[in-house]
Amino acid sequence: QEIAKFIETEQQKAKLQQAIHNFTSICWPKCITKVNDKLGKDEEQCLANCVERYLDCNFQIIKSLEAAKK
Amino acid sequence: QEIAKFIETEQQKAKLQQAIHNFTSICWPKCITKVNDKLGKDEEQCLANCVERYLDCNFQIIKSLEAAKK
Amino acid sequence: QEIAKFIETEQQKAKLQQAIHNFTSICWPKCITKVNDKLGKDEEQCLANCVERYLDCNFQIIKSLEAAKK
Amino acid sequence: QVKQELAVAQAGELINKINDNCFDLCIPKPGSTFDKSDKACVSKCMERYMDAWNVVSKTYIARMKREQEALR
Amino acid sequence: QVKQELAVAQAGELINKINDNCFDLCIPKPGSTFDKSDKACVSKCMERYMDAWNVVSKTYIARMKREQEALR
Amino acid sequence: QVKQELAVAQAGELINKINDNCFDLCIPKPGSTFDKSDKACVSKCMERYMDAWNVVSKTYIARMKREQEALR
Repeated sequence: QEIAKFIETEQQKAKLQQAIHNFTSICWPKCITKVNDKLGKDEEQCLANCVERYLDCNFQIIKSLEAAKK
Repeated sequence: QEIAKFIETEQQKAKLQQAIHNFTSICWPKCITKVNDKLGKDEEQCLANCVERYLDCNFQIIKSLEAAKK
Repeated sequence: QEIAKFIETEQQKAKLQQAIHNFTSICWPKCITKVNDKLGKDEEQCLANCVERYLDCNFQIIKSLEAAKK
Repeated sequence: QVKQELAVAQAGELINKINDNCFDLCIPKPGSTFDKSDKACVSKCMERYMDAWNVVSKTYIARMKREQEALR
Repeated sequence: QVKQELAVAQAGELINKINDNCFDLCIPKPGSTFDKSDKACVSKCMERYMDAWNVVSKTYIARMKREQEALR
Repeated sequence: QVKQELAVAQAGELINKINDNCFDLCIPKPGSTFDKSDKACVSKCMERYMDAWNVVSKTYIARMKREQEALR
């Protein structure tokens, strides 16, 4: 039981980390075109915007597909 | 037995759908460069050509590899 | 026992082949921009350099992450 | 339940593919808002993607039938 | 051991992603040597990738919380 | 049978990789026919891909040996 719960928590963590890996892969080439000494404010903003807009897109698609099913 | 057959049919359907997902992913960026109100005749033709030519390519490669084995 | 060893060897071979498939996929578009009658000396050198530099990169990243853990 | 899981898996794949392709096409440079025109683009893009899926599906299945008949 | 295996799997994913992205950025045309400037670029790129990972993580988790609260 | 399945899996991977790479190179804009010159290009491209596979294989295996010896 303890072990089952532990494994479940670990799997959720792994899933979350996988999602973050995917977003970083998608947004990195859109926002980082050269390697600087620090992450610039604009690069940081671009990454945050990229995640937010991708999720906006995602939520809209899911809602439309669900509406279409009915 | 009933269940086994049901699962097999579902798996074949899933495989077919996966193939169509893959082709759509490959051909979409080659044929659709902007979002229009309808799928244009030229876009439709491009998608069909893309699938056909990809499969021509595929069949040629498989035949060559099989011929090389003998 | 025999079978277990056989499977293990085959799995190692499959892993090695997978690695080579991945490197060929990564390096091919960097080195081969048109199809010639033979692999040119420069294309061959480019492919070898690509594998070596990718591995240099890989080893450096692994070492840094290990150093950071301590 | 198997059926439902497969259906969910397929829908998940469709959502991911639409998302990846329409995000690139509609929001090439992600800004600080998701405005009406972005939303309209995603909505149209989604319909076009499903149109494209249908064209690909029809072409692929027709070809496979032709190839199978040629083997007989 | 499960934990360790998961941790190893995650590190493997991180290494692969850093490698793919930083190889493209630092070594667009692979030459015959891996010189000091390549090494310095990879080192910086690795740090930037982890910075980016943290920004993405923070943004994603904050958004998910907001969405969950909106559902209540 | 295990061996055969593994061999089939490997050939499948090779076919997919050749197809993806040679399709992009030989048929950048898919037209209504698959003519002689397309066919010739795919045929040559396939041979070049296998040449490239061999160069990569040789380089990778040699490097791994060098690294292993350095660890001793």
